[in-house]
Amino acid sequence: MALLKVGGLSKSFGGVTAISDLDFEVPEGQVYSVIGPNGAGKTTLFNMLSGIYTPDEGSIRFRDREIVGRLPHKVAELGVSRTFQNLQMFFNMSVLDNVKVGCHLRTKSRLWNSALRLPGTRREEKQAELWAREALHFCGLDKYLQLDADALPYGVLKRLEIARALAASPKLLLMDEPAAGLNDTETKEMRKLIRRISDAGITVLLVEHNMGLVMEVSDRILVIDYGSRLAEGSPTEIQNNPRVIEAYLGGEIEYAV
Amino acid sequence: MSYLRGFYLLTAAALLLPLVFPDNYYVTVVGVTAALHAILAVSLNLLMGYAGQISLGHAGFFGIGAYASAILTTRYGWNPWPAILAGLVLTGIIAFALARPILRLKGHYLAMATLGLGIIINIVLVQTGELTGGPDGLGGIPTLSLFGWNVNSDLRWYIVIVCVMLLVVWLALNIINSRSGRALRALHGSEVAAEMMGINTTATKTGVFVLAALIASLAGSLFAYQQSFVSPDSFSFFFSIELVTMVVLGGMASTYGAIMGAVILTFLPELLVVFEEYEVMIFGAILMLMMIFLPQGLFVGIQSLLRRVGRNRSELAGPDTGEPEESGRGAA
Amino acid sequence: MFDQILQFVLTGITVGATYALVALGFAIIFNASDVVNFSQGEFVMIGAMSTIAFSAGEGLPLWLAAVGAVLLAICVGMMLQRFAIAPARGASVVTTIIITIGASIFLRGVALLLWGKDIFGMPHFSGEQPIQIGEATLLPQNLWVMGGAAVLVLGVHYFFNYTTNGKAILACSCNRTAAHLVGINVSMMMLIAYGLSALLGSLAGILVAPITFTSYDAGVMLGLKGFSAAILGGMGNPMGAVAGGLLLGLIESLAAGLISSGYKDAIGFIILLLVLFLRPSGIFGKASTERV
Amino acid sequence: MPSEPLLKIAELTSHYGPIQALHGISLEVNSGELVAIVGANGAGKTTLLLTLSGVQKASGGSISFDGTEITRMASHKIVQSGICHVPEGRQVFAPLEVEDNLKLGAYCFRDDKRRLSEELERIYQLFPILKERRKQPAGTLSGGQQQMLAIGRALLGRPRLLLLDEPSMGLAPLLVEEIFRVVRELNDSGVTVLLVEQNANAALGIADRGYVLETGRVILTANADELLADEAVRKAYLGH
Repeated sequence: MALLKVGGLSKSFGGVTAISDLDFEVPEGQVYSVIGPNGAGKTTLFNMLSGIYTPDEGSIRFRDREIVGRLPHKVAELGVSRTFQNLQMFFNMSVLDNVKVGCHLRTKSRLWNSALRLPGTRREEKQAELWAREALHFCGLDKYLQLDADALPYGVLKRLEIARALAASPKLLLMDEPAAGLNDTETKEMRKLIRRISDAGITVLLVEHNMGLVMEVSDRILVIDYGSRLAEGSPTEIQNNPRVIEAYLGGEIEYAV
Repeated sequence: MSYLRGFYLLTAAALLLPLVFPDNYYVTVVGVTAALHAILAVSLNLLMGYAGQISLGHAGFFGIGAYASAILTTRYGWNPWPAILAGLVLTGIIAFALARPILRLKGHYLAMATLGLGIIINIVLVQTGELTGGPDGLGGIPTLSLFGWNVNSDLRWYIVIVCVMLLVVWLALNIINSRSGRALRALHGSEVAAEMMGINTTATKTGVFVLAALIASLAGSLFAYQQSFVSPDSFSFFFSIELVTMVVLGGMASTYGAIMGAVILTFLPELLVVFEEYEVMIFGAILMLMMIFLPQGLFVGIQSLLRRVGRNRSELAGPDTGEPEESGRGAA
Repeated sequence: MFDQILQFVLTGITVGATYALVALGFAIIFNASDVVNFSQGEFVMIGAMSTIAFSAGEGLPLWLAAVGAVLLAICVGMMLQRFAIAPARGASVVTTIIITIGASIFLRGVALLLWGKDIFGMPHFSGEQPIQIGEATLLPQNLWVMGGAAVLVLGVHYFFNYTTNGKAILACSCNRTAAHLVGINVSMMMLIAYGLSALLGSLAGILVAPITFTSYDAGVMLGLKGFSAAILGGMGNPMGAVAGGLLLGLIESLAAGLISSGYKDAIGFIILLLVLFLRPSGIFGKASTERV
Repeated sequence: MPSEPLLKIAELTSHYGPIQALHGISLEVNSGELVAIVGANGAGKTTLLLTLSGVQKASGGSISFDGTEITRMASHKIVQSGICHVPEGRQVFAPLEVEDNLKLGAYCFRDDKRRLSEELERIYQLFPILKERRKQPAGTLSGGQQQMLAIGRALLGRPRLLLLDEPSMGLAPLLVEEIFRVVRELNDSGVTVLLVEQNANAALGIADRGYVLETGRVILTANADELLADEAVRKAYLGH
């Protein structure tokens, strides 16, 4: 069954087309990757899927509900969570608090209850802490619990962002270049983490430039170029598709040198 | 709770001071003003330091509270307590109505809009002379009384205002360490990410703006009763700037920093009086130098200094056991 | 009634011309360095106060005193850039705002120290014989202000459109990296921008001082008005800032005359708020869509 | 081999805050060569060029140009010494006129008016479309025209070494061909070129030598033809 159905999606900025008439479906429980050369429109796609941009045309249906027209926090309420290409950490907070923010939708207490520290709030606070610790543990971050986010190395921050997204207990996790800037060991760990997330029953939509990673973790791959679909299929199909190879390495140009 | 440990210390210190130094001018007179400033700075810090929304018009809400109490008690003979409430209601309505359009703005535009708002409020106070007494101000404001206990001495005012300050600090600390407080800090850290975590950023900003305005209004009412006189000068654009300075000087996003900034900026002029005509110049220079060399503020600066001293000491004592912290920082 | 309105318009244009110069200074610094300089008004004060000090105190002829004052203001502007703004590059908006506010308090403090709290007047440049235009009157000094502002605005326009260094500053403001890559000395351009901005502010102060008098804190309100005018016209557009200044002067003058003089400042700021709420890019600025 | 390479980079490292972008890069460009640096997105290619130009600070290692150490030199001094950079994504001065953009390229020689007009003419011959549009704001040009403008702007700085960052990005194949033809011609006329490209085949097709970059390191270097045939290049992009 398709968890996410995208149909006829288009978006342009000031006359420049970023995404044009794109269709695809993400089956529940899979790791589905979107790849394409730089500037192919992948981040724009993610921003539309999470409600940050409104598409010019088309529909995005998540669990049979329309996402287009909802504000990001309303999209999040449906069970979509995401990470960002350029880290969007809350650097003014501790590691634990960062992940606790992820529990925002699973808790309810309002400003006034919190201010007066009513008993319900305290109970909820304990619960949130439990969930946050769970998410941190899941991502292998237990030992950083007490630190401030701005004291962490880059590779750890990448995983922290995932822990925060997982704390929201999402149905669909959008991951925007989780391995960008990571070294080989960190990339390996990231690969394992993505697998674990998928095994936990969370559908993953992945944008990534590290092809080794993409080929290993993906169930299906969508290739886009100039904002539209170039190919779709299993990792092996994609790797042997001549159009994909040309899109990446470019066509050869003949010169009489 | 662990985050309240500092609060108990603050409470003990604030309440012990007048016992140790009874009838001391610096405690009961300057101290009252410092506590009042601390209330304002803590509230502004919720908005500015935690939620990241600059306001150069906070004195305006302080003024609305003060004048609401002053006018209702002197011209209409109200009891001071319902007058405080009326001030809060009025402030709440104004703040709520303006929050959305104002907080849609960012950076310099937000600064300018809040500054303009503060100036407009001030001009209205000056111009509606038949109500406010105009530039000459309004005197004869009655004092507060609590079940027959008249707040009529410096020491009693110290107790009342310090208690209110402690209450405000307690509320602020509770908020910061709760779901709502995390939402505030999150939208400061990254508005997009906050939205993606399900936080309604518009509603959160509105909420904290109104809350900060309400606390300022309460402080204004207290100020009116304590002084028994108000004039527009106390609520000018300069005072808004001074409040922002308190927050930034002490250290943004730290309640104790805001208190520290309030106390320092209240006592600094008392000390600078020695330098007479150099006072303004030194004040400006301190402001500039602090922001250039210590932009995170005094409180954080001192904290990291202490931490560094502490670390050196633990290194002397033997092999370091706090390895996750060290490895984390080392790699960064 | 018509003559009255004409009178308000003439006054409004004079005041507006001053606002325009301050606003132009704001816009130049904002575009070059992304800093809103809250000490812009202090350049106005320095111009007026030191001219008076050099001419009345040191006995220099007025024009020479004015030249000295402008040079002094330019030095102050460049020092502000070099020692206060440049070291804090990359700091948050709040930090730079407080730095410039600190600078403005500091400069005011120095002025207070040197000249005290007295209010000073300056002789009119060419007499005080009013000129009659219908029922309305105009002082020769008003013409000096309008004419001076016009010359300066044209000069700035020329500088940015017809000189290499003017264009180099524009290049820095639209793309700093690319400016580095073509070999522009960006920090030097920043100094020039602050110097130019100080020159405009101080000349505005000197031109208007004979009409309005001056004191150590005369810059505060003018600075705020100039900032409002710049936002009104659109911060991104120097000529928009000029138009915003004239407009603000006119509105204030008409409001003071026709509604109430007490509310004249308030009306200026209310219009500012309305512009910010409805069209944050300013009346003459280009509407920009914000991308995440 | 000629005595000294024109550009010699040794063990160069650079950081963005805590993130290390270059992990000790060494490479050389000889006078008159056209050298291509290829690699996938995020390999550090753009950072390398920005560090060469002094816009991004080097945290270690050294860069010497024509025998002079330029590692810590201010960017405008580097341009004066003859390294001109066509940045990624063109980065033209959008609100300024095309001709003003070009003139700013000659900023270091702004007082030599006569020579400036000669050189402008030369650029207009190379890219006639720019002459047609010379009074238009640069932002109104198409992507390909902006790329020509960016190259023209850099040429007016009288480069001895021209740095080109992703000139093919976002351009249609015909335009890519056109741009690469011009780059080849420039090189033939004596300008030394260091070309950074994602489009490996096109870049290696015109280059003399190439370097393959992966996560801030040089993983391979050889003559361009050898690299074109090498499986490792494909692997650097597609992971297998």
